[in-house]
Amino acid sequence: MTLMNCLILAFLLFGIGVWGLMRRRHLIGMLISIELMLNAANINFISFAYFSASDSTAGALFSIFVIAVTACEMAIALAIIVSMYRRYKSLDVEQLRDLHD
Amino acid sequence: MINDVSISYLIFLMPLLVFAINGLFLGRKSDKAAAAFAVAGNGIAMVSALIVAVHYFSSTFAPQKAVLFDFPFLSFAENFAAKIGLLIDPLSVMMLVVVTVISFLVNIYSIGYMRGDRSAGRFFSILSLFSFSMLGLVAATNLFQMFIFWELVGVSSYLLIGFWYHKPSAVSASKQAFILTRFADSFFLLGIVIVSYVVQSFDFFTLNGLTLAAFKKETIDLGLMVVSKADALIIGSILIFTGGWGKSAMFPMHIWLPNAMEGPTPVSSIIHSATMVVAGVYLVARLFPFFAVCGNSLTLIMWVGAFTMIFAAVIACTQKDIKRILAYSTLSQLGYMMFALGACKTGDAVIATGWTASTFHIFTHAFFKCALFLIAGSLIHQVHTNDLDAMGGLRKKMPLTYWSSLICVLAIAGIPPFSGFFSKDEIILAAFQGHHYVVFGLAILTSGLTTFYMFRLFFLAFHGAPRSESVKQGHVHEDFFMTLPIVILAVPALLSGLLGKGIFEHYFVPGRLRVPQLVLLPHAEWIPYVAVAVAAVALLIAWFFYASPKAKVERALDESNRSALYKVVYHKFYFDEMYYAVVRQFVIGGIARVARFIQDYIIEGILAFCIWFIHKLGDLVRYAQGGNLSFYLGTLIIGVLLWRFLGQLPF
Amino acid sequence: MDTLLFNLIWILPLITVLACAPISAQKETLLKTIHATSGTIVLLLVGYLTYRLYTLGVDSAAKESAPLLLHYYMDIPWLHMFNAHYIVGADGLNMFLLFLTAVIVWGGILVSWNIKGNQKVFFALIQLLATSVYGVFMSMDLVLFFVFYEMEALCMYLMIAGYGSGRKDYGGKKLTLTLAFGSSMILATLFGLYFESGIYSFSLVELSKVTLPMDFQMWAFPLMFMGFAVSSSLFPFHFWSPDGHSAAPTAVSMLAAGVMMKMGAYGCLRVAMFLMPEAAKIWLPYVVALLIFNVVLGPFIALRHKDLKYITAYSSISHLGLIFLGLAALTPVGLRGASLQMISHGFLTGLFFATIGMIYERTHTRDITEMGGIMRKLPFLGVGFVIAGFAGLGLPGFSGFIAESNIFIGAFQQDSTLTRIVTVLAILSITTTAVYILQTANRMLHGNMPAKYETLTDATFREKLVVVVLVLCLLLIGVFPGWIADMLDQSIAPMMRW
Amino acid sequence: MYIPNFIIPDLLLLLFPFIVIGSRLFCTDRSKVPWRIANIGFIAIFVLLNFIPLSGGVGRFFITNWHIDDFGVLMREVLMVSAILGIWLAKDYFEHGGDGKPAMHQIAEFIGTVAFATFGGFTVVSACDLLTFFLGLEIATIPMYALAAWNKRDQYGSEAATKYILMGSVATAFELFGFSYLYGFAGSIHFDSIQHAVASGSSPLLWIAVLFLFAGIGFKLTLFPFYTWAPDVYEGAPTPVTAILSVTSKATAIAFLVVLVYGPLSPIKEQVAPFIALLAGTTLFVGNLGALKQSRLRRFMAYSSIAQAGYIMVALLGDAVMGKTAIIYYLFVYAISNYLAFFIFGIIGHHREETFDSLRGLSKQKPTLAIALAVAMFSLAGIPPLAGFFGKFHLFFSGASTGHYGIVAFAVLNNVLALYYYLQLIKSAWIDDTDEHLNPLRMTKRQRNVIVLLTVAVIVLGVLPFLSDNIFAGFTF
Repeated sequence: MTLMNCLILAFLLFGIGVWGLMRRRHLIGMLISIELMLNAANINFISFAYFSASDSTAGALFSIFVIAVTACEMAIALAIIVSMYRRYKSLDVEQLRDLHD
Repeated sequence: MINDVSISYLIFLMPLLVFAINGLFLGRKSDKAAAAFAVAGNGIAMVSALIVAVHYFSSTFAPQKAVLFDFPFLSFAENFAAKIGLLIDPLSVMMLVVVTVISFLVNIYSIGYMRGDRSAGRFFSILSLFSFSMLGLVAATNLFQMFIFWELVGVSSYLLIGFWYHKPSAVSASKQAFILTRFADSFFLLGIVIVSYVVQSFDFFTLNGLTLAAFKKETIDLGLMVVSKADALIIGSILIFTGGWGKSAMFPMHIWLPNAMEGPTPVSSIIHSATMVVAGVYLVARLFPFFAVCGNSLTLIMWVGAFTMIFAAVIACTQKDIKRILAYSTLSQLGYMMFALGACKTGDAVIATGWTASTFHIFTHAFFKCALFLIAGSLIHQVHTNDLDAMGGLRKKMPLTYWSSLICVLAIAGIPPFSGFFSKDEIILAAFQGHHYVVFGLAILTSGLTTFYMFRLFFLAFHGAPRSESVKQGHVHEDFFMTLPIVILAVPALLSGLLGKGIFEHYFVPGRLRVPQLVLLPHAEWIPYVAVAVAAVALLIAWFFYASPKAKVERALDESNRSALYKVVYHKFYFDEMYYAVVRQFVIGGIARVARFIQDYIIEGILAFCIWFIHKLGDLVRYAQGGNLSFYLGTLIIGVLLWRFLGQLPF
Repeated sequence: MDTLLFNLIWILPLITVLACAPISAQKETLLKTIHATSGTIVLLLVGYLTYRLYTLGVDSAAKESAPLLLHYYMDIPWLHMFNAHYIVGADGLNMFLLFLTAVIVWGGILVSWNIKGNQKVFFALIQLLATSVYGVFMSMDLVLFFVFYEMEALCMYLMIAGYGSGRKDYGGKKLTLTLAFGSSMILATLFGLYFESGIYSFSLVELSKVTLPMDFQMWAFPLMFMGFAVSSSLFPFHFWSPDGHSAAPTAVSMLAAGVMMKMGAYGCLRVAMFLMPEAAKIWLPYVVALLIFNVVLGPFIALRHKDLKYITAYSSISHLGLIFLGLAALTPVGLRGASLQMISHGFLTGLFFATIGMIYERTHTRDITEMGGIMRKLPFLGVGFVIAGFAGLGLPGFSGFIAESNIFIGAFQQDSTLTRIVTVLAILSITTTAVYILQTANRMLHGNMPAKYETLTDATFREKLVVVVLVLCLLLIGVFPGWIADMLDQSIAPMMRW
Repeated sequence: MYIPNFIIPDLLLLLFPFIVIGSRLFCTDRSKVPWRIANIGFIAIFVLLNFIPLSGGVGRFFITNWHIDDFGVLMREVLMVSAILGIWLAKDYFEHGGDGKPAMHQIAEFIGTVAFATFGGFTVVSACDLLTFFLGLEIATIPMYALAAWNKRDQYGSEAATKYILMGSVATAFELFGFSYLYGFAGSIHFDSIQHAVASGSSPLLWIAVLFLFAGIGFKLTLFPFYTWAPDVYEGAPTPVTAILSVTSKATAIAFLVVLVYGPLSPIKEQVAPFIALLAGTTLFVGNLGALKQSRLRRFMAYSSIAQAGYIMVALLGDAVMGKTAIIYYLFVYAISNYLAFFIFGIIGHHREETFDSLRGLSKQKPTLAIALAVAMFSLAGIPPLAGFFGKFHLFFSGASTGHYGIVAFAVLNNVLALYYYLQLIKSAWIDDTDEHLNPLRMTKRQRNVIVLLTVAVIVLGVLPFLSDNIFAGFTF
């Protein structure tokens, strides 16, 4: 278990997140993909902090903050999605076509 | 030498004053006042011109050149400046007198002629502008001044020919006159630019003193070709002559002159006698030594003149419009003057008989041609038509006019002792002395033709039975203001030859000209007899056809069963039509179409394409904004990859 | 004292606008009177200053403005960030151009007396336009210069859009955008000037003391020259002017053709050629080739047009081509001719558009084929138009002839083959000019008059005043060119740096 | 030097939302109290900011990571201006609109959210480590999501908000990813140490970090091709929110870039420069192209603001002093011109739908409004003597100062394109004649005053030297 492995893991996670983002048509699914990407970043922080970083507390601290921030971000996201669900009675992104050129 | 210059100012100031005052104020108020003022002004100008002339010729100073005044106008470099001045030498003094006298008389005539015309005031004002411009041209001390007044002459002729601007024919005639002369002037200007660039001066003294030898060495790039400065001078001289070519309506730029008959008759008479058309001849005469040194440009001038002479005379024989006949006769006479100047060149030597003769002919021709036009004018005024068909039998009705026109006709026909004889004789002599025998023959022939068509006109107009109602009913009478100038002019038409000959022989001495290798040749005594004999024969023919008891005037006049040749001649060799077709439609129209095409389709097209292209790009961008969230998210990823590869990031 | 007055020239119009701001738009007469008065005052002011400058002569020019011989010189720090100063001053050239502007503005105000629409805004815009033009002709600092130079785009479009006729939007956009395109080219090079000169200054005077690196000049000069040339409608950037003019109201046409199009040529001379003489020497002989379109084909295009304003626009194009011919000559006479042409063509085309506008107000058409014989009903305007025409075809006695003869003689002294060819063509093309001008005058004024024009009335006093003043200006230069030529020579001499 | 009182405005602003929102406990929805408090408070903070001497003094607080330099102060001023104008603009939407009913509700919360977003901006400019930096960015962004969705009932609003937050979170993820690599590369989150690390040598890690950082911030700054959310969100969100988005969030984002580029990444600025130039060029070009054929006002403004972002990027090519000066100055004038435009659109939008056609015949009905519109548009297009021109002049000047004439020339030529579509707008106001189907326009006193004030500001700010001089004087380092 080396730094490189962790980085690769994180990168894969990030990639999966991106892929899911592309593939998903369901808003909640997309939110989860985004979560994956954010957590990939977290893994990076942790692993850098654990293996290489000179000031290792910062990484850990960072990841905790990230979790917090992500939480409220998601809260707002869900709120918005709920309000949107009221309109469309579904969570399919394909319906979000009213605003366009 | 004249010691008070102030008089000479008057010559120019008065007409200018008349122009200004009449044009701005008097013209609108009352025609009578305008007319009176015009006559007075031009009278003063004439008197002062005569005074200057008398002073000059009586002074021992004559015939040297002198510059009475020379105001700086515009300076281009050290001692390379354009000036406005008055040059005094026999030639210019003669012209000053001629111009002022003629314009004075024409002004008097116009009182009668323009009576009752709505805008007589405007007429008088422009007429004075006309004579002012011509005077300025005559007095020019340098090419630049000459060009300035040259243009002014052109524009005032435009205004006068198109005076009746509601007549479309008049308007188009004036336009044609202006544009054709303008066309020639553009070459004139080019010539001035080239010559002044080479010589670094506009001054006639400098130009007339030139020798090409100094300019052989350096070369000059004329755009299309690189030539030595000497050749550039020769080209320049020809270009300058082109100005005169157009102004004097030499073939093929002659067509505007007959058409200019659309203007009021006084205008025609002043144009033809003193102010406009002789300007070309005057230009060549003024720059004669310059032309003389400039290679063969004189020979060109000679041939142009000679051809125009015969060409116009032939046409004149067939015309019926009285004013057109006179117009073509003017062309032919101008041809005389031109070729007389040209004929001075024999090989490298230069004989100056032609120069004297030409200037002399300007002098004599002015009077009788002016008179003839005024006569034509009064005939038209009485008969209300230009057509010879409708005239005839006017001898009884208008005796004074009759006799004075007889004098003038004899004068132009070159019958001694009338003025025309002396000058024309000199010219023919010049041709002979210059060993230009072809031109010599043509000249003799043309003098015969001249006599023929002038007497044809004379007989048809005055003799025979009246052919028009107004003559029959006898409304015809002689208007005082219109007859007076005619009678006055008849006198110089008769005498100016006899008296003038002496003056010209003495003062217009070729020796005074600064011309290289000037040779003097003896007279050929037999020439006058030949000329007169030919003229007499022509006179008899004319009499036989149109005046003799058994002449079939009607048959001579009717147009049917004419030979094709006659028709061609009668239609002036279809020159107007050709001009219209070729120049108007093909050249100007063609280039204009092409230019418009380039503008409207090529340039605007490219512009439109650019705009279209930008808009297409815009549509592309907007097309991406489909509103599809997945696609938007995709752009984030694409963006990262894109910049990874395009961003020139070093990894 | 004079210096303060000098600054008033561009401040006064602004003050007028501010003074009129509170007045309600209903009080039209009051507003117009105020604007007319201020226009007159500025005109008198400029006239006085011109006279002063003439009497003072060269030797009293400001020392610190060397090598230029500037009077009324004033230098105040302005924007420290890029060391831009408020530098104004004038030599003969500027002064005459200012005078021209003053006359045209004054005329424009009088001509558009009863224009349709919100007059308050319109006259305010005219004054702003005037400010910008005055500013251009007096500012000696490039930032200041550019600010004034591009200001006009702001007013032009609004005036054309709000008060024009015909294809307003198209014409206005074409004009504004093309001009903006030109000025953006200039702007791009301004930065280059600042940084490449190594002295980090925008002051013309300072910049003229250093020689810019050659490789910079080689790309900067054409960019800047063409940028300026755009507004003087040099081929291939001439396309804006016909459509723009035809869409614009009379006053705007007068200002645009009379003054604004000179700003470009002035910039070419005062900025591009003055600061980058070495490159100018190399490039200009080739620029001449473009003039074949302007000078030779322009008149022919005018020949094929029926709309008075198009005809005039193309005549302006050809006349402005002559300015560039004079510039490209790179000889004192040529430059003097170019400057004279700027001034003379200003008055000339001002007169043209003024008369056309007045005639259009009466006949409600600009199509010459629909007119005819109106000389009988409108003698004054007819004569005015004919005079403009004659001045346009370079009749001696009017300023046009003086300018053209200077340009021709000057251009012929430049012995590059191309220049020679173009000069010869230009001289020969005076015929074409005559053709279209006479054709226009004849079709419009002469011949038979349609019955519908029987009711036309001739010019009012106000209009007559404008026409007379413009004609007098034309005559003044045409008959007494000497003193103007001298003053121009003095101001051109320091700019002969090649 | 240690100057604690520099922190006062920040603390006030931090307290502020709680006060305003808290005031709702004691007063009704309709009451004016929160609005008054907000108004006074914001202006007070702005005034306080002006007392901080621009002398490069730096104070350190809390976890020693809060530093206030003069760039920070000026950015704060920009943000405050934006906030003040924003709530002024929003005010009318909380009163009865065209149809009698208010368009938006809960002004107190609205103001509070705006205050939070502004505070986020404050945080970004005073951060000196990645964490604070990240937090600041989030504090600035998350309220924006809420604001975009302010009208729960509004269908477009919720769609816009959804798009915004989804893409926003992804962008955050990118950015965070970038941060993580940067941390990995430097081994520390402190800017100083990062700077040292970068100076000592670069590695792929660093460049991946840079790439992701630019991607993430490119989203907020609407750089090409990350701008795709902007048109939709700008159009969907309520007008005042759009205005705040286009100024505050852009200002925050550009501040972020400035801090980054002139801070930690300054050693490799030379290598990044071409990348920045490329971003700038593509962005402003695409933004201009997109705006060419728009018919709806706010979408149009979206594209124009995209282009503006591109122009701002040009300034980043210059060195620190010029770049910062130019950006600050430009943000000032951009904020003013933009808000002027949005105020006018607000008035239009109150009575008509926000399209070009609603502007028809404006010059006939409301000349003042038409002139103000023209001024705003010309200022945005960068026509002298309006402030916008001098702003752009600063930007290009800064870009050219390091010899990037190519991109400068390209940007300058794009101005013509920009002018074209701004003219489209002016055309419909000045040329097209009115049709009577349009409802008449009414202006409240406040609106008129604000519009006049802003118009005058746009006209004089550029010409009067004091503004740019003060900013310039500020940068003594």
